Amino acid sequence: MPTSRRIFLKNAAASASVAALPFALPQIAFAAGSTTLTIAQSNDILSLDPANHENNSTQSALVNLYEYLVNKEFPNGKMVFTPALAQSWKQEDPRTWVFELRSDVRWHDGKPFTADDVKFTVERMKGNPKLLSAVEKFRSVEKVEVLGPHRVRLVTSKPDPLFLHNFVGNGGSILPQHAFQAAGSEEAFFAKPIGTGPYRFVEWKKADRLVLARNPQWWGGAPHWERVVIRAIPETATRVAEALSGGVDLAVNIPPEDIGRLKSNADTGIVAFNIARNFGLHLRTEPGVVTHDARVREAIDLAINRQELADVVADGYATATRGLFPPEIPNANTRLTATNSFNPDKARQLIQAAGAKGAKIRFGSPSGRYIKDREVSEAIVGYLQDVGLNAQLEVQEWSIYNARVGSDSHGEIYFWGMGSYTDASFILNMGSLKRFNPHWKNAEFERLAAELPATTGEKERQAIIWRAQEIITQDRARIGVLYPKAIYSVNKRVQFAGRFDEMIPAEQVRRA
Amino acid sequence: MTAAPSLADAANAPSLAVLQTRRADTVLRYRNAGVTLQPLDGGEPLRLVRGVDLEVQRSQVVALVGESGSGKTLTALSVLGLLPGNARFSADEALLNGRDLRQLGKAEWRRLRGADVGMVFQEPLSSLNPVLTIGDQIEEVLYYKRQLTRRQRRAEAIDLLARMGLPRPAQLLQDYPFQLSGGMRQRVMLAIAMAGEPALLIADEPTTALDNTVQAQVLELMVRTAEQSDVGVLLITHDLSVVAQVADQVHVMRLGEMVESAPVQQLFARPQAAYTRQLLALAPRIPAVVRQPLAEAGLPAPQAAQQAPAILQLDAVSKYYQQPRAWHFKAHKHLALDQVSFSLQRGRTLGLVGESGSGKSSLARIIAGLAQADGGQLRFEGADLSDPAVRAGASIQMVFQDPYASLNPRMRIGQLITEPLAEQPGWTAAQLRAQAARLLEMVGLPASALDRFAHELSGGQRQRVCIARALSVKPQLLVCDEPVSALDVSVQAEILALLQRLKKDLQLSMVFIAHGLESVYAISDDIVVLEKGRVVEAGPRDQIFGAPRHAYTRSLLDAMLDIDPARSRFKARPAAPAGAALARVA
Amino acid sequence: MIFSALWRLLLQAVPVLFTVTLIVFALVFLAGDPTVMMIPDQASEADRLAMVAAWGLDQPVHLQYLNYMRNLLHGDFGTSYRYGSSALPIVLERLPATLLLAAASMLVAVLIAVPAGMAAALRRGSWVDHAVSGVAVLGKAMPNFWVAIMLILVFGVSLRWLPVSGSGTWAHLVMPALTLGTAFAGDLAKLVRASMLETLSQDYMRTAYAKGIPDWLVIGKHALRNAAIPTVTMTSLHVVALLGGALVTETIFAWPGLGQLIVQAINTKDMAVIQISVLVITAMTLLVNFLTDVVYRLIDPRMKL
Amino acid sequence: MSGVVLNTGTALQADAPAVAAQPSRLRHFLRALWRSRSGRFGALLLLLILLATLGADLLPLADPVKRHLSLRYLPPVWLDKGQWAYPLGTDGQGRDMLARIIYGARSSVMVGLAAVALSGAIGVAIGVLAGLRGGWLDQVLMRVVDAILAIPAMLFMLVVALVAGAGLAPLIVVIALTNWVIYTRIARAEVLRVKELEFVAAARVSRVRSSRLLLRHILPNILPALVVVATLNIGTVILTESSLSFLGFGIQPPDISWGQMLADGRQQLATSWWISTFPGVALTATVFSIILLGDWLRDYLDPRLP
Repeated sequence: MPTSRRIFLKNAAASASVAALPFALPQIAFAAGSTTLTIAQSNDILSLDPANHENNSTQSALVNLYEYLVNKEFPNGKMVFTPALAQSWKQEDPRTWVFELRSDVRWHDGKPFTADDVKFTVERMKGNPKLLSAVEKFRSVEKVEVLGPHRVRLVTSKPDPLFLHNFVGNGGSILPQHAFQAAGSEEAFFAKPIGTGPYRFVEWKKADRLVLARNPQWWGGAPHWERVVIRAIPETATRVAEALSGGVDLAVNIPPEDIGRLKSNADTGIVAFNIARNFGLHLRTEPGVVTHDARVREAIDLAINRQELADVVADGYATATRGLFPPEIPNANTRLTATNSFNPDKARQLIQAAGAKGAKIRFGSPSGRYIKDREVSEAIVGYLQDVGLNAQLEVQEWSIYNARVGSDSHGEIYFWGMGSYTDASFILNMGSLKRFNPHWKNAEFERLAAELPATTGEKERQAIIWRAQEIITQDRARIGVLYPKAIYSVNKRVQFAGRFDEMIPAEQVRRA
Repeated sequence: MTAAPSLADAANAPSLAVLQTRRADTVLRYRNAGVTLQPLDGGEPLRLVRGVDLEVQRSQVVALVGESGSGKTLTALSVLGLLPGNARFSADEALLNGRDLRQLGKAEWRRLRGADVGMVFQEPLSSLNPVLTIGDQIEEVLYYKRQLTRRQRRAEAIDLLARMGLPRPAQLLQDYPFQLSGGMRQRVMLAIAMAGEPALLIADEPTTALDNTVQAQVLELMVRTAEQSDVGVLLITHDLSVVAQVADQVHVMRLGEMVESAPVQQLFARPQAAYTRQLLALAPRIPAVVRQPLAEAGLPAPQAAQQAPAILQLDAVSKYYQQPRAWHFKAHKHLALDQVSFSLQRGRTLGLVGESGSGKSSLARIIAGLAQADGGQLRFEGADLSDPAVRAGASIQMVFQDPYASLNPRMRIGQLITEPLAEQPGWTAAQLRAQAARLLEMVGLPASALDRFAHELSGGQRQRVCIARALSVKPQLLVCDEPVSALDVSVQAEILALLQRLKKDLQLSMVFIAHGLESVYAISDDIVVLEKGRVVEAGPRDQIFGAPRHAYTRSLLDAMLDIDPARSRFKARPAAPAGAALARVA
Repeated sequence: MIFSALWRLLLQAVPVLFTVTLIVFALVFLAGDPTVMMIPDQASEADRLAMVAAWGLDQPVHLQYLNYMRNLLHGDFGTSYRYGSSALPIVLERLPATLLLAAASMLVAVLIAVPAGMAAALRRGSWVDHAVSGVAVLGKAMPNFWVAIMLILVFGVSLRWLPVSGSGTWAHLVMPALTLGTAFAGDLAKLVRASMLETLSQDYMRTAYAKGIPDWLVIGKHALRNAAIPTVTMTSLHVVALLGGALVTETIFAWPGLGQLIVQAINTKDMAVIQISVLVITAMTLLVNFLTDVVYRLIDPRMKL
Repeated sequence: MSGVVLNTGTALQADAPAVAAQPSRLRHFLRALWRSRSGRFGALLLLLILLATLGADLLPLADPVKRHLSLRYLPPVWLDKGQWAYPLGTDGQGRDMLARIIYGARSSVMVGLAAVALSGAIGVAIGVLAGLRGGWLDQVLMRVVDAILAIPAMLFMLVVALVAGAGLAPLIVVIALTNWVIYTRIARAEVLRVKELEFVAAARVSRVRSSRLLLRHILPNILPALVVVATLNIGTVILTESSLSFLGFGIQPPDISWGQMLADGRQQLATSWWISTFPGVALTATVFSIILLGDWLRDYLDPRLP
């Protein structure tokens, strides 16, 4: 009890000092000519702890502060791992990996980066089940052995074909062991965190901005920007207005209808690029509902004009598909395309045959969670009505919607976007599938799911994963609809192409 | 006048001397003055006041008398230029202190107010700014009207308050109006009005909101101030006894017109206009003969109480009021009734007398069953009223003070009257309606009133409806709580007469409460005098009025103002022609 | 006197705050399992259950509440699901921005509404009166966020006079304060007008005029002070509403105040943050009410503390 | 000012039994309404809106939910590229704005009326109960009311919405559950006031049944204050719906509401201004007329309210 009171007092004091911060004199910092890069995100940064958030945009900011052992790159639409803090790595046997670390890396406080930090990062995750990344990262790791200051060996409990994925993305950022010990508590460390990245921490004002400054000691050379400011602007209209007025250099999540405005504005342009996301529909398959009949499910699949959705509803900023993963994702089944999938006449016949004409179909959709999600849903409902189904849209605010999916209380169809995954084996993860489609059962699929963990050969793995995607699509437990693109507004004074993983490393944004 | 109050003596002596030495100096003269109102919603202009001739001299008290709607207040406001924005003033002549009121600009009006004319309003609490100190409210006049320095202002304010007979004047400057009693507030108002050393003081019903004993003091102060400071007073009132006591000249107004103007004694002795005669005839009064102590007058001593059965008997009834003090666990207890005992015989009327705060109304509510006694016992025809069954069977009804508030504005008169009956089984709608018409007839209203709402009736008509409602269940006991004090004089008389008649016709027993002793005298057989929740004296009417034993009763009676100019306690006057004004109402 | 008033405040605050915790806890509990929002898609049901257990959400609801209250009384205000850190500082560090915005918008409203309302009352029935009343009603009738976006488009994008969003300088404060202030100014002007008219019709105003003192004194001293009482009440109600109610405006202008935090906390069912926010706001509300009483006492000697 | 009171009927003979007839209450009401400029304006505008709402099905309107993906972002007819078939233009899915605005009025007005009716019913029932009963029940109820009032309304609504969900019916519940406390407060205060009035005392002396006392004497007399508050509240609720729509908790498709159109169209305010401006104008006009009418009603019914 005394401790907790002290914590309370300390907290109170901290906030009092925030209150005392004087407000600076008015100055409108327009970016031109400045060495500051300002990025507008649509989400608040949730945490400076890279292992305790499940938020892509948070990580896209943190990649400037912390670094991974390896990076994922997508040259020519194919994923490869590239060296980062690890110079090289090799697999000694199916269960043992050895990383050679860079020796010229220093933390922001000047202390050298060593193998102990890798061991610390992995073991921290395994020791704290409350960390959100704990459900996905380092689960197969059995032990970490420090072989030298810049060499570390990791042993897994069983062969893990996705092992390297552990070292990229949320939870993969390497944290400094010494600084944690010096800070005394995790909270104290993350109040003023240090990493090895090109930019070091200056200030984080929640819901407002994360300010980073150049780390001149960075192993990759002097970073490009003096300062990086990452702002949270949840309201799209405001974000677009900031981009137009030059208040920010880069703005994410631009709706297609604003593209014209941004393009015609003298200072701004846009970039659009593929990302690791897909939109699909989950269909109920259990007895007692109208979509239990496979013909009805097929009719639904055939009724959707995906090309029109991509070209008109999404203004061309999406790719029509029946697939479950964009082709950049390892083991994505590229045979599942939308070509010739639209056939309303056949859909009508199937519905006639199934006796489902006029059947009521409740179609759940979120609103504003994904770009154009509700508009896509409204269009799909229209297609379903066109082929004789009495489809009814049920739009819900995201948190309510999410809870409905979680409690299996949605209607016959619901809309769900997926993203940021390791590879297409994700679909065979029965755990997550049970959450999203708890009543669907397929013997072959279950057999494949059981076989996969024991399968190590690249070819064999691919065969299983491709087949699994086919089964789901044939059964229409989930049917792919669109691969959306990301649209960023980019001020003409900077250049940025956008990344498939939606990270925004400031080093890849250059002055024009 | 044998029982002249001591406070008047001091005032009388100098006033005579002053009157003889001062010249008759006219401060206000109106000839053919009128006020026209343009209704806000754009109807026909209304001539609210017309043909008013007025003249006020220094040191003279001129009374403007009339009932509500007579235009007396508008006339007074016109002197200050404070008529409502949509009202127009016109006159052949309108002079205040030599200045023509018809041609004043805004700034001139402002200069005139306070300096040439001061005004005292009826309700002293609402007329004083609640959020400013007394000192502030006086001193701003001293600053703007007399350009006194800060120190002079303070000294002068203290002096003014002292002259108004207020204790501890220096401390009073720091006080707020809500901290003062009603009489003190009116003294403060007078101080404010006098602060600018005006030539004319206008007093609009200055004592109507005050208790009788306080009223006498304030009137006395006003008369003395007028004489000492040599100001003319324009007194607006509806109360003829006040007029008789303090006025020199009287103007009677009715429906915006001046009905009669005369020196006070002439008016009371030989009223010319029919309206004046009616007013004088209807004013309740107590025969002079009663005010003589019984023994002296040679009347027989009152007989012992008759042995008629008591319909209502109170035995040591007490009532506390819990003043909930916010967030204190114990509420403050305030004793409203302290061991009140009396009994009322069947067929008689008991008058409850006392000043505000004496517990009269609490007692009425307890008798009527609206409140519970905290101690003691009430018996109705011998049965304990605290027994719910007895209470339910007791035929007690009540008539309230405010006929505007005691009728549900959303019900028709017919429904209202028979509502108590509708609770009883066996009445059809047609029977109820017929009964309602009968009841209306009984109180002197036409059956056409059945389908009206209360707001469509005048105050007197409403009070008749209230009485009809009370009578609908054929009560044996009628509790009347100030039934006439909200009404105009003439209407008061009619309602009192109605009650008298009904009492006789229906053999009602009555508990009658009023702060106007005249109306209590007019209707009561027995009197109970209450002071601060205690019975100080009880007995037959003539005994109480004629030979009061308790000092409090005496002070109440002494505070009554004679409706006879010759008996003024404030003004020395030659004797009136004998017996002229002593018509009895009762 | 001030101590008894504070004691009263405390006596009033405790049951209210307790009821508030109960209501909010019940509602958030009824809203369902927060872990659904937290875990990644690839997590299995077992993972989710492990998380449920780790947060103690598997206990019966009344035990969860008792636990929460026990921790609360011991100064532990819970941990945010969303931020993964202690909830109290997360909420408290948002307070300054919210208070600043509330104060600024109140200032805007008072500066607009008091002169406008007074002018309307003093010139009752004139074009000034009609104009003030019309604009006041119009200001109230327009949705806040629409006004906000129009302001951004005009002053931020077209004219580029003001920064579009964010916080840090006085310039950032202007548009959000205008948005909130003008919305409230309409209501306030109507109230100032009404209470001014009410005051003007009082007997003591007639007394004041009868004194022949200058008009500005009659209005400025005698009338304004009395008319100020309802104005203070409404202004304090407005401040109270803003403490947690500027959700929309804060979101549009990316103003890092409590409102935004609350919207996000509600969207993620972040129980600890919702609870603390509501508690803090409720406490502030009670405090504002108390301060209002103090101001009353200063204006009106009849009021008792 | 007392002198202005025109009571010409109280002189001597006027108290004699002659009772003047007055026009019926409805006519008096309508006449007073017509005389007030703002009252008349508000009433007529509102009448127009209500007629359009009720008669929407009779009007030759396009289907408000029918999408024409080839006719997206059509401007209003008086602008370049405008079409007579879509007088107010189309939205991002090629739906007719005019039809959507007229049909959208239904949800907005419906939410306003239903939420106010529901919260009024709950609030008045509880307020009357608390005011009449007093004692501990009053204390407990008032503490709950205090607690809910201490939570900012919008915040409370969002928390309730988490449970109730979004959409027309849940929205009405959400608003009602937050809103009822206003009515409780007023109803209780009014009951306490009316309870002390002499006509209630008179009825009690006559041993009028308590149900009759409530229905005949108390309820009708607390009604004016409540009607005024409720009228103004309808406007507030309609605005609230738009704020909730902005935050994602409002009325959801396929139902249409102004708040939803306004919130959705805000993204296109700079590019296709008509998508959110017309619903905004409709909403503002409706709330405007409701407030005008409410203000007038207050003056007419209940001059005591501020």
